[in-house]
Amino acid sequence: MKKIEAIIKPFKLEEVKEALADLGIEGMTVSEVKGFGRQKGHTEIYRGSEYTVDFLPKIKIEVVVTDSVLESALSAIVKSAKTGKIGDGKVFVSPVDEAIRIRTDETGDKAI
Amino acid sequence: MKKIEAIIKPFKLEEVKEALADLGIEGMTVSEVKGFGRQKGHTEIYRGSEYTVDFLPKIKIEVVVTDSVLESALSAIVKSAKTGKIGDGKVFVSPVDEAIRIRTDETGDKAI
Amino acid sequence: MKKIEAIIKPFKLEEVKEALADLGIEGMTVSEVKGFGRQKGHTEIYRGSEYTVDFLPKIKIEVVVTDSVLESALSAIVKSAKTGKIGDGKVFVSPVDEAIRIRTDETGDKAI
Amino acid sequence: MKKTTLIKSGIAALAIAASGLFTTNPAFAQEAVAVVTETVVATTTAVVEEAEEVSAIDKHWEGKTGDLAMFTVNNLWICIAAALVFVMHLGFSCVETGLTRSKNTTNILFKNVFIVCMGLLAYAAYGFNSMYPGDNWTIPGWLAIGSPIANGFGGADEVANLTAEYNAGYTYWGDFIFQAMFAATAATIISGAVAERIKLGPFMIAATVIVAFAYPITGSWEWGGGWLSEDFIDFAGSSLVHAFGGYAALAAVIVLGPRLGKYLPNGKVKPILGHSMPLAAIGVFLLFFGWFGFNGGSVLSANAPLVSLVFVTTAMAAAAGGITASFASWIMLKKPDLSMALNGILAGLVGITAGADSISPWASVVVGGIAGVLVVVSVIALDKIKIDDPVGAISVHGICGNWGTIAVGIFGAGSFVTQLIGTVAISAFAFVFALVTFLVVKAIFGLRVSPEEEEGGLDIGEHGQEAYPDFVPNK
Amino acid sequence: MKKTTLIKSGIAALAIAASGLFTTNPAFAQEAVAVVTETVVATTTAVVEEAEEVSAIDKHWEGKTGDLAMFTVNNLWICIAAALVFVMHLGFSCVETGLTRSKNTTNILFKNVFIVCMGLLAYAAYGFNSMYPGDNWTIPGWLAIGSPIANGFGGADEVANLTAEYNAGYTYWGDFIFQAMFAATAATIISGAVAERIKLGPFMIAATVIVAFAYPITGSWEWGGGWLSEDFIDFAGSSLVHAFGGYAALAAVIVLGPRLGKYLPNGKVKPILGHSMPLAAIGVFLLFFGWFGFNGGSVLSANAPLVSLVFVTTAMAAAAGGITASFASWIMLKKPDLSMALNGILAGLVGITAGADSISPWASVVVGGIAGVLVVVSVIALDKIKIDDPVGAISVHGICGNWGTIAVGIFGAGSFVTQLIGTVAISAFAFVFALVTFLVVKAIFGLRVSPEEEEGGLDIGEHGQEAYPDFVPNK
Amino acid sequence: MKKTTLIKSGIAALAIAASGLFTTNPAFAQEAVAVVTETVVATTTAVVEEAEEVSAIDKHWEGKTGDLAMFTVNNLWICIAAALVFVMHLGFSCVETGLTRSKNTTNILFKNVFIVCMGLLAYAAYGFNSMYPGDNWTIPGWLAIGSPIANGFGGADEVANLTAEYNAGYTYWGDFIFQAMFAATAATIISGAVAERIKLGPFMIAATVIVAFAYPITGSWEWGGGWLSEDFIDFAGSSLVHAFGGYAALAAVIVLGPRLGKYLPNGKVKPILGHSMPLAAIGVFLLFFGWFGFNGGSVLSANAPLVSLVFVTTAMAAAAGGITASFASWIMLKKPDLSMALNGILAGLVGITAGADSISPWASVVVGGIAGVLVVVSVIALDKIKIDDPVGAISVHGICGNWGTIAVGIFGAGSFVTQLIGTVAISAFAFVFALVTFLVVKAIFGLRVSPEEEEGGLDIGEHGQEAYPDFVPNK
Ligand SMILES: Nc1ncnc2c1ncn2[C@@H]1O[C@H](COP(=O)(O)OP(=O)(O)O)[C@@H](O)[C@H]1O
Ligand SMILES: Nc1ncnc2c1ncn2[C@@H]1O[C@H](COP(=O)(O)OP(=O)(O)O)[C@@H](O)[C@H]1O
Ligand SMILES: Nc1ncnc2c1ncn2[C@@H]1O[C@H](COP(=O)(O)OP(=O)(O)O)[C@@H](O)[C@H]1O
Repeated sequence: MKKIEAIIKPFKLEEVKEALADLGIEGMTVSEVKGFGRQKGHTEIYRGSEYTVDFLPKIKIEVVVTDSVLESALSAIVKSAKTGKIGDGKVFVSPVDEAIRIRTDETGDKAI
Repeated sequence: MKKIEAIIKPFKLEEVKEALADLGIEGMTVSEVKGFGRQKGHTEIYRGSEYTVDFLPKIKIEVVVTDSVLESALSAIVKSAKTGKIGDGKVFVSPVDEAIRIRTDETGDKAI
Repeated sequence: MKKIEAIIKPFKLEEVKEALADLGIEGMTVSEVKGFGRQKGHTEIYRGSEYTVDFLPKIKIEVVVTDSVLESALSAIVKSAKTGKIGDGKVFVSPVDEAIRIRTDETGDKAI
Repeated sequence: MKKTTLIKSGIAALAIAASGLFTTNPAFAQEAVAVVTETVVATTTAVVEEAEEVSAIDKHWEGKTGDLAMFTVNNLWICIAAALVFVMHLGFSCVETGLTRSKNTTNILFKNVFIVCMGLLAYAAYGFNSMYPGDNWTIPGWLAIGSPIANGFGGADEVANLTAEYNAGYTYWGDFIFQAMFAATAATIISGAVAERIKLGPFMIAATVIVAFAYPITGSWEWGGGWLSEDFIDFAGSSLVHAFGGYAALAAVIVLGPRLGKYLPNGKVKPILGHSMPLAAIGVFLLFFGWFGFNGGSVLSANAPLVSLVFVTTAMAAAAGGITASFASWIMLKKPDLSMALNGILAGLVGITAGADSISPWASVVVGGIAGVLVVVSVIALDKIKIDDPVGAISVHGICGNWGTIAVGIFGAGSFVTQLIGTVAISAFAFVFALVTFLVVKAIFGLRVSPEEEEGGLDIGEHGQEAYPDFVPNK
Repeated sequence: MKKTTLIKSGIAALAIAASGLFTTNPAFAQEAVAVVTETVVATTTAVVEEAEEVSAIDKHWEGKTGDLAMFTVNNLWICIAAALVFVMHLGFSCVETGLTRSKNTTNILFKNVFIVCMGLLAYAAYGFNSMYPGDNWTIPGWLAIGSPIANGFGGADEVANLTAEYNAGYTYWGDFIFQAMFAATAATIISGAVAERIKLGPFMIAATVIVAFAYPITGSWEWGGGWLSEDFIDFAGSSLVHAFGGYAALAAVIVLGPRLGKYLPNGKVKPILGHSMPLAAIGVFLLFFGWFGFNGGSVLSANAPLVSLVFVTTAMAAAAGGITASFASWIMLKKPDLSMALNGILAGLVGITAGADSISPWASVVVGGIAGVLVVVSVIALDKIKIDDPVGAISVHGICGNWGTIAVGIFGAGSFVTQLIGTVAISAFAFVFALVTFLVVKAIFGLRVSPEEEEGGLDIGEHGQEAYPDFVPNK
Repeated sequence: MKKTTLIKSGIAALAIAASGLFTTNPAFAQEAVAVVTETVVATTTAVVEEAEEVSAIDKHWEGKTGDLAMFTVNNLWICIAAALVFVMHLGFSCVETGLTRSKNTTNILFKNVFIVCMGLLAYAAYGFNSMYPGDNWTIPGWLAIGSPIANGFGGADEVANLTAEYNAGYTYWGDFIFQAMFAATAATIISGAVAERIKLGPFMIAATVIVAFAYPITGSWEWGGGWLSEDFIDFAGSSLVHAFGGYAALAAVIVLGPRLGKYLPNGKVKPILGHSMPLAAIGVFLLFFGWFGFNGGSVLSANAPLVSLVFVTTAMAAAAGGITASFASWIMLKKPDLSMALNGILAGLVGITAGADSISPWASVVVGGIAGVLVVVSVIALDKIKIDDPVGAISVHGICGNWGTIAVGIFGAGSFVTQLIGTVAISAFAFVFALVTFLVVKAIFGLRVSPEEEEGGLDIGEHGQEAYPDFVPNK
């Protein structure tokens, strides 16, 4: 079991979700985050003083998948989230030891 | 050390927190997320056009625990978060290598 | 590759970001969370009824780093986030298997 | 299925309210047009004739430019005051929305929009003529059956309705619009108290019944020349509008029960915080603003000494209520509670409403100041006895409405005993009528949303429409 | 580079609009002062002389205190009504902001602020005198070239402008301010329909051109004594203001295209939800409030029978529109849609505007009620043909403006055919003029922000200023 | 402990302000009632007698219906204008809330609620009679000690107070309520400038002292017949209200220091963004709306030529200020800054306030337009010298208040030198008085919240009440 965390551009959420759904991935969790990266923010002026908006709005998708679909999930995300422009975001994969479905107490791959 | 991530129904937060506190767990971090899962969203109409709200409001609880309390923490969460209805959410467990308490520089289990 | 998750006091974000930037760390993701810990909340009264605000506003910084900069990143965070007062927050380190830059498909350390 | 039945019932209720003169169901729009056409044509002809007959009105004023000017300024003030009272509905909407959770915001706004619209129509169709029956009492001094506003228009002699022959202070239309704006207020007060848990359809029906039938009854007792009109003094409605609304709200809350999770098994009260203090504050300021029309317009003319005195007593009582509630909450609750300060302003306003024209400015400070303390005590006390009123409507309008009425017997021109009798009678009637109405509606349709809907919020449950949907990825 | 050119053009346009009398470009402020000084000194002298000459006005009223009082109350009402119409601009701002996404909020507010300010100035500089040309028609009955307001002031005989010699209902200034507040409304209507995708600078130019030049033309046809002024009836502007704005908005939307992602390749419509229902509701209530000034002030005096009748018809139509739209959405869309109920109130208000003084109260309920259904149907229908109007401006102002005008031919004093001709002529002119204007502006400056900017929001793109920046760590 | 002392002091200050006539401390409510009763009974008797004596007023107007109508319309306008000025307090609340961070919202709203309430009471108790002393000067032309409003009521001859014998434009009460609404404005201006860091209790004390004692002093110089009343022209208070408030705010900000983190060690200015542009925009529109009462009411009658002229100049100056500030920020800061456009409208309004009745419309465009540029420059300049004013109050009210006053010496009927002397004297007095007040309050109670509280927000620190608590799980 692996957890995929994808930081993407907000307007790409719909596409990424569809791409994952197409793979039969039925669950994911989404949150609003602010990202700092190569896509440098922008300098703005408020009431005469300059400031830099370093952190740009991004969406974080978290999805836990079985090892078997990891690869296809990753490529689906990367493909659907790509615009080719700076700030497209990143995907991180990390190990998950266990998953439990609260409703049924199921664990392991069945719980995903 | 393990990190527990629990995605639960928002109104269950209070109960889950109490259940963890009863185990002597003194720290946790909570955030608002939107979840997509078996609990299919709902179809709504806005100004005449249909749309599906796929993502439902959920609460994510993150709590890092020592290996010794992992089991009891998991069952406390599952028990207190359960309603038996679809959309109850999931719990994921993943490894944590290190923890540091910023205030004191303590590390490891002492820092949790 | 490791993921550092730091839960800090909101007004420390700027300093922590600068400290990481000084190390050449170019990417991070930030979100608003609520924390529960030793820093007990506060008891307030609303329209005559007492209640406890258990969860205090915190900022979560997530940054994935190569193993080589892990130590320096950790100490930079701890140093810049510290006020010495209760509620300073915690830092957790966990393993990351893979990273992908969506824009370029680069993977591994190059993608961070 | 059930929903459709519900809607049909709502339409039926409205249709009855309109005495068959019009219908609001768009599905029947064509029929409606047909049904209405006859009446309309008749009244339209009347309008046209009026236009030609303008000379009759001119003749009426001939050589009396001073009187005409007085009549014109009087009537203008009644109209402007009506517009200010209208603003109070926006004030109520904001207060209610601000002091409740964001997941019920669309629902609260919808209810308020409905109440204003329905209130105006129902008052035209039935309330106005039954509240001011003239000699047409059904039970003399106690009850009159109204007739639609159209009667007053189509059939009437224009000079009699549109000049000082009708009233020195206003035309028939000025009279109607000012009173109609008041009418919906009672239901708006209920709306706040039952927020966050009541089913939309049943609320709409109950609110319609109360506004259309109950409000004009007590109204007629005092303002319509009924049994209270002799000695009882309720200038602008501390009892007739506010206590009426407050006690109807109390009945509704008793039938409905508290919000889930408000009163814990261990006997503790868990406050449910309002989601936007700016909205609550905007609402109170707008109510304060609108109250200048509510009280000032109740002079029923632009009479300079009285209108200006009423402006002063109204403002002073509001100010005093705001200050005493602030300090009361500061002392009793340790910290100055903005929501209490806001309730205090409203308490002062409700308190002075009965005696705004007969209480001296400094006495109005005392009346308002006491109201400000009363509201704080009352809000806390009601929570003790598990009466869950999210916005403090019962305390503000009910308790302070009683206080204000009685205060006229202490500081104003009224008799203590008469004032007491009047306010108790009005409050009791409102309570009983509302209790019966809500019990009946509950028996027929059910009154409360399911626990799931309550947890998820009525915005999704009743409307499928979040109030702040910006982070809702949807397709 | 380009931006600077743009700004310069904007300034140029404004400067022309002001006929060289003033300039708003701060860089030229000193020159401007110099340029203006002469005129100013002249007019100032006039003011001073007026002060001394007050006796002339006094003399005018000598022994006619009743007439003076009438004139005073009439003029006061026009002024207050102007202030109420001003509030409508706040109403529009709130509705537009509430029904769009938070990332475009600053931009929408800025556009509205600009429109009010520019509208007042442009109307003073050009519009007023070209809309009310008296005998100075360029093409008789069809077109007049205006002259700046200053003419009316500096050169005029004060008694003739500041007493009932000018008009029984108001002074020259009262006349101007009331009409000026109307003028900007047309552009505000457009602003809502083109929200979330139009470039700021080009919009400002197009809006200025339309308000300054197009609005007074159709206005002069009816209110200025032009070809429509004989039999056509448009009391307060269902056509001249609302349909005008609605059809100009339609042209703008056609030139501009829909928002990204609104109409999916599969033919489906993806709704883009408004971000704040409280803002939308506040806006509609304020519009309702302001409409008492819009319609009530259009009586052009404080005439008691008419003003009070207009208040009644206005309120009844709004209430009926709110109710029928609620039930229409409930039946057609399964759940009661707050945004439709709100649009319904506005529809009722627009609908009654043409006949508020000549339609009987119960007929006004029918007119408003039909408007409430019409707006729901129209909003849905426009989405079907991919006309993307985020706030429903075309339906509310265009369609219901037409309906309201025609309704005067059914329920009011007008002839059906004349009403139809009038509303079609005005709508068509507005549409064509706006179409040409937006096409020209598009050709010269471009009209639409880049897809990136649209995705990121115009607040950042055009203003570098988020509307709700609280979680923006910045240094 | 300390908090209790603080509250007691607050109460003491208020009690003094009220000259012992009433107290707002609910703990003492019973005593208060006792204390007040005597006065109240006396004045109540007066009210009753007045009611009986109405014939005296009737007699006064006998055979003068035209005059009565004029007096009635005049007085009505003063009352309505007072209500419009009241709306400005809501405007201020919204602007201040919108331009600051959400964690200080409850605190800002509470301060504004307090100021309005306290202002009305303090002005009644002391300010009114000391601002308009008639012949009762303590230091002739410079200082008068007031006496509570009750004097004016209980002891006075009603005919003299409630007819044109008092004033052709209003009754005693109309006079009072209009002036009282002005009074609190000064403190409201300060409130914005010191937002996000000042302790609540000390602010309340300082604000009370300034409103109760300082404002009437400068007010009496000009409007009360003092040393400035001969040649100096400040129609509605560019100096007496706005510059007064602006310079008092400047003193407060100097004593208080900037918000944490605003001025970085490296000399850079880090802007602290306001949390809600819609709130800021709503506030400015409401201020614009209320200003029609502020300036229009200052005609002190409904005089048709003057009221309508004032409406025009007010609107034109506001529009010009909005436009020039927009373009100034666009040119100087690269992008059009909404907060500057909003400040520009206010700047134009403040600028025209001194000469709204004596400056011609086109000159008012110049005055407003220059104010719009001035405010942009001033906001930037104040940040350069590290004067931290979150809402731009010092620039809008102070600088543009000065400009507006002087402008009367350029474009209006005034003399440049006299205007300069007047505005400098008033500003200097306000600055010094506020400086001393804030220094004394600081010495006794401390003025600034702890850095921890400032970081966490004053909502939690001072009130324990978040303004937007929806995602606060609480038990
Ligand atoms: N090392 C990292 N750890 C955590 N999040 C990161 C890291 N690097 C980038 N991110 C996230 O990814 C987003 C996109 O990164 P950026 O460098 O701007 O894009 P790109 O890689 O496409 O050029 C950032 O805004 C941030 O949220
Ligand atoms: N594979 C997954 N990865 C991440 N989050 C998931 C995953 N599956 C489910 N979730 C989260 O859990 C929530 C509940 O899942 P759902 O399938 O609706 O409930 P249940 O398992 O109780 O039927 C979802 O809304 C989503 O936030
Ligand atoms: N075991 C834990 N798991 C997850 N988050 C934690 C844990 N312990 C603490 N936290 C987070 O760290 C924050 C600071 O913890 P706290 O105990 O208050 O501070 P300190 O360690 O400085 O005394 C908490 O508010 C919470 O968000």
